[in-house]
Amino acid sequence: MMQFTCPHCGPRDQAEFIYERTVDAVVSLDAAPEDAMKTLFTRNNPRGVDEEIWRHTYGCRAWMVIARNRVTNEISATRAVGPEALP
Amino acid sequence: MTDVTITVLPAAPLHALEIWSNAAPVAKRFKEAAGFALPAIGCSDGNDALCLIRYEPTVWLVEGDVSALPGILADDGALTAIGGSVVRVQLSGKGWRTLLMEGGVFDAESPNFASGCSAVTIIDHVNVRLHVVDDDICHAYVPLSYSEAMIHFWKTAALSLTL
Amino acid sequence: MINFSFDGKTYQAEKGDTLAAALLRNGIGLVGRSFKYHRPRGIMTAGVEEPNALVTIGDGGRSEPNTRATDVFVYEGLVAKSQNRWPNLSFDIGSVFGLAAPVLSAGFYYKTFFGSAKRWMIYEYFIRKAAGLGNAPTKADPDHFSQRGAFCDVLVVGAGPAGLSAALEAAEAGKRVILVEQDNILCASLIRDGHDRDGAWVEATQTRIRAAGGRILTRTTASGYWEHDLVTLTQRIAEPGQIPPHGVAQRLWHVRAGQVILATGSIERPMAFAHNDRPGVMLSQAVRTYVRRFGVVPGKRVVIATNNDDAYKTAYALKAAGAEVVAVLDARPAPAGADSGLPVYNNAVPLSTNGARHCLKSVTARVNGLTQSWDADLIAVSGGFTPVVHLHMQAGGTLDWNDTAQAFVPAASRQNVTTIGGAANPEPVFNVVPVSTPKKSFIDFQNDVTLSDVDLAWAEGYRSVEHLKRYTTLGMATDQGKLSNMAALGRLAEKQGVAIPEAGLTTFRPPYTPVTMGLLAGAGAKDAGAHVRRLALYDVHAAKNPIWQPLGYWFRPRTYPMGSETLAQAAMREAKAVRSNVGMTDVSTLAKFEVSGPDAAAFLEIICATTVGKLAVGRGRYTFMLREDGFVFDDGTVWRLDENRYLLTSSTGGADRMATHISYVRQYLCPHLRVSAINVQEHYAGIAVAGPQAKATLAALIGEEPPRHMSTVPAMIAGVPVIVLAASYSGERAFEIYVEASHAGPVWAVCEAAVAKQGGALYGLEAMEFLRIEKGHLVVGGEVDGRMTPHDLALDKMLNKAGGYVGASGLSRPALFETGRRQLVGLEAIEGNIPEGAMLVTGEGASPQGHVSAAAFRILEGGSIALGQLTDGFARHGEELIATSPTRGQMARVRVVAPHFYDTAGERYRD
Amino acid sequence: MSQYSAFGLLRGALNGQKHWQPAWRDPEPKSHYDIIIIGGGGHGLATAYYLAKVHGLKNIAVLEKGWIGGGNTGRNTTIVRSNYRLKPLHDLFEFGLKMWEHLSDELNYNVMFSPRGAMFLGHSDADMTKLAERGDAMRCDGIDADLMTRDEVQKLEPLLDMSRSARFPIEGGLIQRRGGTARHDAVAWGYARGADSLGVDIIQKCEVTGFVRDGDAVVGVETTRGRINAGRVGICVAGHSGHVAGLAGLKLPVESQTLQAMVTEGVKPMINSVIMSQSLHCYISQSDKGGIVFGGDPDNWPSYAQRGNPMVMERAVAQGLALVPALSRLRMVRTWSGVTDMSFDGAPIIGETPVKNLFLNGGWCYGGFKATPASGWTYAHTLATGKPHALNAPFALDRFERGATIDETGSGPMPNSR
Repeated sequence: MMQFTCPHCGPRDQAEFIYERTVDAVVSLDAAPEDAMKTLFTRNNPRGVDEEIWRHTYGCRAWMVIARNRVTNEISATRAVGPEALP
Repeated sequence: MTDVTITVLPAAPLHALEIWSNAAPVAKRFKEAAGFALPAIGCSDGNDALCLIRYEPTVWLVEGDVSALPGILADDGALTAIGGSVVRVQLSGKGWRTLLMEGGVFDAESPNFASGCSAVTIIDHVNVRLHVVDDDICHAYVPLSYSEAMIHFWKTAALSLTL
Repeated sequence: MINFSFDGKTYQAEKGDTLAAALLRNGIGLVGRSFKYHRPRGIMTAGVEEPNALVTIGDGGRSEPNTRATDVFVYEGLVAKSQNRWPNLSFDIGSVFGLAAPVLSAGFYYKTFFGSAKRWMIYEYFIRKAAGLGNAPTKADPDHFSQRGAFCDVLVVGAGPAGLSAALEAAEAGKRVILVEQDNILCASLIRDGHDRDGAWVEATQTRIRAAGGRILTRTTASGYWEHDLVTLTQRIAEPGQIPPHGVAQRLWHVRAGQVILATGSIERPMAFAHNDRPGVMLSQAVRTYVRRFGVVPGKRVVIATNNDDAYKTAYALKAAGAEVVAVLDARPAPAGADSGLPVYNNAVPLSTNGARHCLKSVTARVNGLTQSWDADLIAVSGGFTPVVHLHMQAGGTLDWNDTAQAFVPAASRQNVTTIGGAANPEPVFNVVPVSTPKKSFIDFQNDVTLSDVDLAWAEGYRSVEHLKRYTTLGMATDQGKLSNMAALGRLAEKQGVAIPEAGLTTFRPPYTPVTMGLLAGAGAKDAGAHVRRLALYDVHAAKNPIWQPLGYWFRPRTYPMGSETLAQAAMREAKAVRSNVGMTDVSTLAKFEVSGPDAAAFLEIICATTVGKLAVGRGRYTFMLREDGFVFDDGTVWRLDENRYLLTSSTGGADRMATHISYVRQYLCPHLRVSAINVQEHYAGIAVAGPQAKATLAALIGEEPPRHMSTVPAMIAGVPVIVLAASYSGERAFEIYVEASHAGPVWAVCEAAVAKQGGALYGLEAMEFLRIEKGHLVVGGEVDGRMTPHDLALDKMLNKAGGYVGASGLSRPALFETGRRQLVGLEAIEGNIPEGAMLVTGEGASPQGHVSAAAFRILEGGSIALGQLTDGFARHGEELIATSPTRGQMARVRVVAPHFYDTAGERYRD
Repeated sequence: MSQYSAFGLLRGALNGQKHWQPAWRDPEPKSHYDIIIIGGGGHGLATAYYLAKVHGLKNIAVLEKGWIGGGNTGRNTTIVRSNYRLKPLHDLFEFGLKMWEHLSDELNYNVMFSPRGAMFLGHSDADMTKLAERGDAMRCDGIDADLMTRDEVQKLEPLLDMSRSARFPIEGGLIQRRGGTARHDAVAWGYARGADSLGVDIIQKCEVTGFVRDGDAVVGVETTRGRINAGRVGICVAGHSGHVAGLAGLKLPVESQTLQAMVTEGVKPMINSVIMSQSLHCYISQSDKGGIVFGGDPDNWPSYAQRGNPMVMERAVAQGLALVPALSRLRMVRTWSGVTDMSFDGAPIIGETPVKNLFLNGGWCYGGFKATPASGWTYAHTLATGKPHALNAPFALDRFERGATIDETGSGPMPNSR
């Protein structure tokens, strides 16, 4: 059970978060069909750091990108995504 | 036995206020009209007539009279009624912090989680919004469908809190 | 005095005794039987590493098999039973396995018992019966288990002198401190060893820690070290088998620590010599613990075998307690204890023990190359010390080899953890290579693994340490190798001709000591962690005694039987009421989203695969949603309530998934849109009123002309504002009334009265299912099974031609348009009733070409009908097939038809 | 290879079991093999065995990074069954199940396949219909499946909570009587011993670090023990497929996730079959040593950490205890976890890759162990002939971009929603 630092709420238990997908798997709405399927159906899946999208589902419900090492679980960066918000 | 009492508060009109654009001007308009600022995330502000608790980056939970808000929001946000989906539970007495640690993953025992603070977390599989009213009272906003289970859990846990 | 029983006989214990201490106090040396050979075993240790003295404690649903007698404190009425023996502990038939030991070598079972799988199961039956240790309870557990979260700056594991001091320092520095100790007292080692720090110091230090806000938990074991400095603690509130206060037996703590200090000490090692598993062979520090802490002297004539200084303290303690130390066998060449007044032999290692009637009688040793024996009833052994590095390793740490201690000690860690005290600095020892006969020299006592088993595994090529472990079962007993791993590593290194650190290590995995399953389950043991979701109108329904039906975590009324009606009769009556008059049902669980803002329509045209933008205010329409891969994953309706405000409904079962999807698209893909999409699933309770008389019923309720089909109006019912949607799932003219859940009761009551006045009925999910099947409406989880495209479901004509919706790209893939895809069809029985879930085949023995996704009967006319998926089904209308269910012995002859059986023209929606 | 038998053990009793030879050799890698299999797990070793046994190929190597059977072969819950709803899946797994029934004799190594029955419990009428549908699909394709009444379930597993007031009341079940459990390590060791005796080189502590290319074809591998040339190379490293395929520049429809399992202290027999559930996600069986083996959902986030986490474990235990309350006072003695290849439709991938001479066997999600013989057989066929066997043809890598996914649960391309 990891601990993530939510850009909005601070350090919170992983139990409050749900993993969505990696950033390399985001299919943008305007992608060409072939690119979209390539994006949807392949992953870098590195044995190392990757950028993952998590949602603080049971917290502030915001989405974020977390750079995490899949072997050590070390988190090197977290950034908020989503609509601009007041501080 | 420990010092915590679990009380269901009567249903109240609650709204979700969301701002999608021009947040700073909206905040300015709000402060001018309401007399207090839109609270930061993890905080609440307000008075007996109108209280806002911010649980999300762009959404505030509003308790009280919302009649002035649509005018303030104009085309930069919306107000949506959500009161039916929530049961408000009051946890009173010194033991509320310990009670919230039962089945919990949020640090409700932290001295930083003080009066006027808010947080959303998961307790015994239930998504609960918390609002510290004062050192002896915490309000929990529990999803209606899970409220029966949550209250039962709290009442059972309260019996063995000091063991 | 405290009364307890062991194998049916009552004994007395002193306050503070462990069961092991109490058994020794009563002269009981034989406590258990080993796993494989059923060898007689006694008490070897005084701690959680005990491999031998396993007993079942307690009665009924509270009984705990395999409890270490060294890890349970006696309470009044404690009931203990020995295990893995028949008919009794001192005479155990199973000990014949010991006679067969030469055949039952490591891994013997891989080399025999051939033949068919069925034949193996016969052998297996006997192997299973002989294996296992205690018996599991057969009753449900009467107690509860608590789970609690906690946060601290410093977590100190182990309240020996080092841990206690560290906790004090941190607490008085203003940090939030938790100190845990698996024993029921702090600093028990001070009592065992004697020290300038005494009980008063322990008491005063505890008081200061508590005064500084620190939390001290005894009978609490740090059992798992997980990610990001999360440590799980298991706290015994009651002892095993004991009736707990408030019914809470144990508590599981999830502690997130800023820093973890491990002061976990070390575990003494046994030595390998023949018959080193006999009752009467005990670890040296354990002997000292029984003498000094419990006042029990486990032997009168004692041999000490050691490779270090520590065991001399045991000799002194025994002497002081009146026992005779007949020999101190010191493996070291130098005369370390020459002036000790003890009979010390250097260059001396034990070779074997002899015994009779499960008692130790004598010890034989090799002293300076010569064999010598002593009569003795106890041998206290110290083979050195193994630091408890489990948590350090679980945290992802590495180890260094400390040659003087012949032990691994903690090195680097990637988490915020440090090790202090004996666990970091074990006592120096002299390395002893076992010299005695390997066959009877046990290293894993519980699993009966000997040095010769290690040798055999090596000879057969199982040379990696993991292969060795798995082939011999070494380290896989309830003690997980706490006593055995180092001995095995030593042997392996010797075979490999390398130093121990190069021989490799098996992984340290949680838990440190075994954890009660009920504790892991916590409150979830009662409901699988899946709380029932309760309808806003639960009480209203419950008063009518419906048959309930689970739907996800919800429970919804399936039917409301009257009198002696069966489920099927009640559901058919309810469905007929809808077809011929008016019915009413609770549809509150449907997913609902209120979507507002200038970009609401644009947003909905991304979520929905159908057009939304052209919808006029006050109008609604059917819609469906695609996954990114182009398959239909949900459907529902979309309503334009106001210029910039829409209501989107979708399926109950997909509600959470849809909420996430909507949030992802809104927040991640379209952060620029001026839209707010709020989940109002639970805000609104929903009541559907359907049937030819629905319009009249509703008109009376709202006092105005009800909206036409697929229109919506705001209205008042019972003085409560509601939203009325004219939508139909049943195929009849129908309305859905949405009301804020907290006011749903009065609205339901008024509606129910109005329906009753019309002579209508309440209906549940079963009738709803009949109605929608007859009408040919889809259900998510049924026809919409995640493998069907809009084309497969004949929804393609509704697709938004402009594209732009989620899933449009996925739909472009070639295989989705090849022949051979399953397609939605209707099925009409020619003969027999169509079984739901049955396979569609062309004849007996043919592989299925589809299946029945939902089956029902025509409500007014009768006759078995169904919806199904059939390979290339669109082109097969009129074909005859068999719907067969071999598992139920049911079969029907069916004709493939269009998937609509009722009012195909939709005339009943028109006024 | 010395033949294993009861007689051999008796003979050993007289000589101190000293006559046994190593179960497999420890050869130095040669400079060239006709076929190299990367990964010495059950699947890789089985593939090598069938390449030698069935296809008569002799110059084969299995390269293993660590010790054979050390990946998911040695970390699963040992369940063997073929009770899948979709035809390509149940055909493949059934082919394997038939092989399991004779595997001990085939290998002269007791893999302890114990067909004690694999049972899915149903907790509602809707569950029972879904189970019937699955059973009917199997039965129509000649695979055994039987619906069970409540009474039959209770008779088989008396410790299940059969009360009507249970949160997930038991309405019945679907049993595949030929399903059961096997001894996981023995499968790897048995195939290794068999393959070795047919001349296959099993090379441990030999990690593949890269591929040797000649134009668009793979012609060998770089390893920690030097370059080894090969005619064909088969990747067989489920859990790490993404990593190894990545060395050849391939991106796969696979995400690696942790799947954990656990075992309790041993107790006398209490669970007779393999208990699974249509509504809950836990698997319960009892090992021959007496431990109750428990498995649950994968972690649902990517990981190569080979370490479990308490949240997922506690959820699986809660579900198990809701079904079998008598497990409450047993103690969990060990947890472990494996890294699984979660494919994007839940089904395995066996076949060609876009790179010439390079083949892939992976994407087994959490269901690979039971497929070991079938996986080895079909992959051996594919590697020997360059073309898929009829049974693995539907499991081609290109099915994702084509739209021909085999989605048993219908939950789509996100492995975490499976």
